[in-house]
Amino acid sequence: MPTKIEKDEHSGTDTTGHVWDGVRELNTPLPKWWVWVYAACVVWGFALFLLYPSIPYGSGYFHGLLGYSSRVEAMKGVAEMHARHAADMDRIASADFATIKADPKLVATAEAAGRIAFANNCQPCHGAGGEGHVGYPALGDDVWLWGGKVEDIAATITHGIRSTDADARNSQMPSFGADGQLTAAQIGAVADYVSTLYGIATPGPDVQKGAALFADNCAVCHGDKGQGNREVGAPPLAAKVHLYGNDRATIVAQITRPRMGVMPNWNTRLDPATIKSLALYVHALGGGE
Amino acid sequence: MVEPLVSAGRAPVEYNEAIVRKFIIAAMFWAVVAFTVGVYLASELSWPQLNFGLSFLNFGRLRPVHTSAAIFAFGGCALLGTSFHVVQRTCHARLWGGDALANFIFWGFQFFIVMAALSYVMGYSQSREYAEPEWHLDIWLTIVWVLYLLVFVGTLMKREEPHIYVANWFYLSFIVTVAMLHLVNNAALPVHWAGTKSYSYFSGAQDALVQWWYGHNAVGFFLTAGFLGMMYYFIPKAANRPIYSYRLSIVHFWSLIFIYIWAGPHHLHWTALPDWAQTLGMAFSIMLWMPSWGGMINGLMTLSGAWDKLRTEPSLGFSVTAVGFYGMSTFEGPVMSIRDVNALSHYTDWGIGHVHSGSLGWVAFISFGAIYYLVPVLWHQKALYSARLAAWHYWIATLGIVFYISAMWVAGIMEGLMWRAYDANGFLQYSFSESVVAVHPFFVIRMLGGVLFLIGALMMVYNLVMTARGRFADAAASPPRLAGGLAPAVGD
Amino acid sequence: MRPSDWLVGIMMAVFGLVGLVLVAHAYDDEMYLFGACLAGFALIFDYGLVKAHYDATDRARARADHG
Amino acid sequence: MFIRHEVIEKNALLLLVLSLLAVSIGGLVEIVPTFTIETTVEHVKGVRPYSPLELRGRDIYVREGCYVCHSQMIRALRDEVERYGHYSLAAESMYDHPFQWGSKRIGPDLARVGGKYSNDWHYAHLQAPRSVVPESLMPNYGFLAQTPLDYADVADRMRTNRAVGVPYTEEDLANATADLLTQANPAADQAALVARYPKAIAASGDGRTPTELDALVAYLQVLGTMVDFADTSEEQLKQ
Repeated sequence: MPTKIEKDEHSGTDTTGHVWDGVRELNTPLPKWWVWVYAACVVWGFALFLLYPSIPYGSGYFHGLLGYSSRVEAMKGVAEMHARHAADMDRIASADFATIKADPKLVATAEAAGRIAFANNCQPCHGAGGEGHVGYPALGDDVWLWGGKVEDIAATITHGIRSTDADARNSQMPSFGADGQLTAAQIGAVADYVSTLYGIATPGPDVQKGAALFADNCAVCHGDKGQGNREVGAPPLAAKVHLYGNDRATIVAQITRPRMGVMPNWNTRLDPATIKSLALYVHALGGGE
Repeated sequence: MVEPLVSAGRAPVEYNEAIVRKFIIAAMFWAVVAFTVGVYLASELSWPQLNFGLSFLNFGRLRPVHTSAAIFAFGGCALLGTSFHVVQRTCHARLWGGDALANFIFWGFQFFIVMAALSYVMGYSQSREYAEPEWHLDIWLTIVWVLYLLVFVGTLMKREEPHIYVANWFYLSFIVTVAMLHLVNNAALPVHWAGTKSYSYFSGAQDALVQWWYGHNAVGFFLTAGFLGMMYYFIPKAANRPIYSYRLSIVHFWSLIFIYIWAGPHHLHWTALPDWAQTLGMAFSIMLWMPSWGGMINGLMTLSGAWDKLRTEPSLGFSVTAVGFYGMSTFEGPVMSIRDVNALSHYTDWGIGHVHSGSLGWVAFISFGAIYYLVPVLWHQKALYSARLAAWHYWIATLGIVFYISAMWVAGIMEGLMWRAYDANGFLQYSFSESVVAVHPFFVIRMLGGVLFLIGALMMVYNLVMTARGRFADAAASPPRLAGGLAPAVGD
Repeated sequence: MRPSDWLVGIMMAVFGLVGLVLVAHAYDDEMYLFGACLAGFALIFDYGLVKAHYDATDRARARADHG
Repeated sequence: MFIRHEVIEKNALLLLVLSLLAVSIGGLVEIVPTFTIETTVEHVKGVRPYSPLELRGRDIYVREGCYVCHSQMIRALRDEVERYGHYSLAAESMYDHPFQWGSKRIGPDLARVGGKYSNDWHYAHLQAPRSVVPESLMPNYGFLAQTPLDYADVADRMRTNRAVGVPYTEEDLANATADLLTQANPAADQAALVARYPKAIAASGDGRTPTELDALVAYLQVLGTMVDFADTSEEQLKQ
């Protein structure tokens, strides 16, 4: 095609003379501002290469004039934030709970530390307000499986329950049904009795038989009146506590092949001061002793 | 309409318009699919019960259906179709390779899309974002894509114009770069030669770098270079004005394709990717700003002297707004690639907002503009069925985008700020779940924005179906507006 | 028929056979589905090629008759 | 300058070749050195290949697209280190084919979720997330508990991983199925498994038919637990 350079009437600029399907091009020079901003960005880019770790070569890379490392900076940032509460947290770690509670400043720090530690770590099981879920005890009520004193709570958090920690709180409820210690009928009777402890309105016909079986088999952990035993974390059934449900089928299932929850030991993830703060926070949720 | 400059002194070429028509129909179909799935996913994030516990409806499996349908099915069909249209017209040559080959590319591509979508919902995914299909589908796509490249280059080589038009530079770089990215990123070893599961050749940090080298340049070449090619043809055609600056075309083309490739690591700031790679990613992203804007300048300035056409040419409103969104998101991108900004924005909904201002505002709008222009041309109609309906589509869709991206900005920045907030004692202020609760209203707004965008697309489909069938809604009501506005080249 | 039509037709036939082999040896549901669809796709595509060819010859004959 | 561009503009193949050249450079300069610079993957102790059950669990994690909502990457930022634990190392995902660093957190980061919650919690949460976390947006994955795990080809999967660089031994491969069944059954003796795969946590399966859920939980429970940071020097963490 012959190329014919023309002047565009509107802009007064020459065209390049090419035409494709009726489309032409103007030969406008590059906009000045565009060139300058582009150049400035390139200068900025090369300044970054100079200052920060950048150009790679075979076995290494240019480390930059600032000696920057994002990993080092991150740990500095963590240290900086820790410095804001380090003094308080050190004292929380070393003092006993009575001393901590007597110092409003320490209580305030522990409250802040405990609140966020709870939200980030405990909430998924125990709920945002410690209300608990099926299988995970409520922390805001007055019933405690392993003790509601702040020291007890701290020990539970530290070592966990049936966790891999050597000092974990550990107990096993026998599988009365699966291991053949009780027959299905006997389990039904015990369930009827436990239902009365739970205050279910219409106890079944075998309550008396169940009570006797309970005394022989269950009372050693759950107490003769179902008052529970914190030494072994046996729930006080008389306080209407149930982790998995209070309907008869769930009770039967629990006696037959019990489900037993696991709480991780937090000593591998949280430092002692945070665990103590957490214990104070949980203690203050409502049911602390 | 006669276009004397094109055909002056040359035999008319019988273009392969059938293949372009097919791709345009497919593009509209997949657009509706992509937007519908998007709305459903947005609803799942607002009301998780909508997952129904069904494996194939779960967010994790459905999300790739949405992204693939939007990027590859809708965007891909729009790109393949317009590239076949543009390359024929600007080369004054019929598509190289024969109709059977062109049809194979069309049906082979549709086959890929359908099989990929089915494989996602069935639970076969290699979990590489925007490259989820497993190895057997990757091979199939490679075959289709290489033949596409062959047809495109073949047509360029038999062209009757001495120069290759700038739109074709962009289309060509898009096709060849996507081939390169696809082949490297999908390097994987199948467990069994007739089994679907494979394991990536790369692992860990290297794998992350390869994937985001791919992922970022899927944006850079599929969603940017390819659609710039589209812009470089349809804006000057619809506006009937020359391209603003040939020199800018050259400089921004080569800068764009050279620099874009480097920017991948900005998706991996502060991660276990070494700092040096992060610096490269950030610096090149900043340098990329002006090369990206070169396209915007060329697009917008082409309209100088023809702004009045916006009132009469329905397609132009979409194209111009698209270039505006393109300018905005190619500024936002470099900003978000600055490591300190990225520390806040990454992993939040800001990123989702950013990609949607690009994909809805730029990619979808520039495609809508091209499609509104093309349908009367390809079906040889004198005008659109209804310019008013197109105007309604424009405003409803624009409102949808505004809802979407502003909701995501607020949600994203809020998430970023909540995650990093410290209290006076130097303890973190919020738990993760508090940020989940906080963004809920914005997720609902985002869903509504998506609904608006979907409604607009349905209006477009109706409008274009009627156009293709030769109906005219408001021809009697306002004949001059329609007659004057559209400049489809009919019968050339 | 143009040579390129033949090439595409033969290519599709090969893909169809590959699809059948995949179905025969399929290791999982997805590969079974893919193989079967590939074979079906190839069959329909090649059928379309044949149809397009005869449609074109019919059109040419009709034109010749009228002309 | 613009005159010479005509040469490219008039030659489709030249345009093709030069474009390909222009787009090759960036990738080469960035990707190749991550293989040649030795510190890219830190030399820390403890990272091991996934046990057969964990690997199958990981396949399910990949299949279900968990990465679209959960990252596995604690960035080197102070708030992330405080919230999720020690920043992630490249070494911790060096046997991940493919990586699962993610790009969006609709849910929290999972890089160190291993051991944070009990098995029971994971089973309950995966099947019905809102039963334990009312705020959650996560879909219910109850169907995983209903689906028996297909483990017939687990050794093949491990062999494929070995071909792309994961150092499974012949012994690992020979014991693949046995190890998988052991880990899925909490009543089984875990000693031999743990000797091969330290810190492997038994899932809470019923001891008869391993389910996909058992595999997924086993995988989640090992995430981020392999490296002992108390035993790691700062020098080792320099990249």
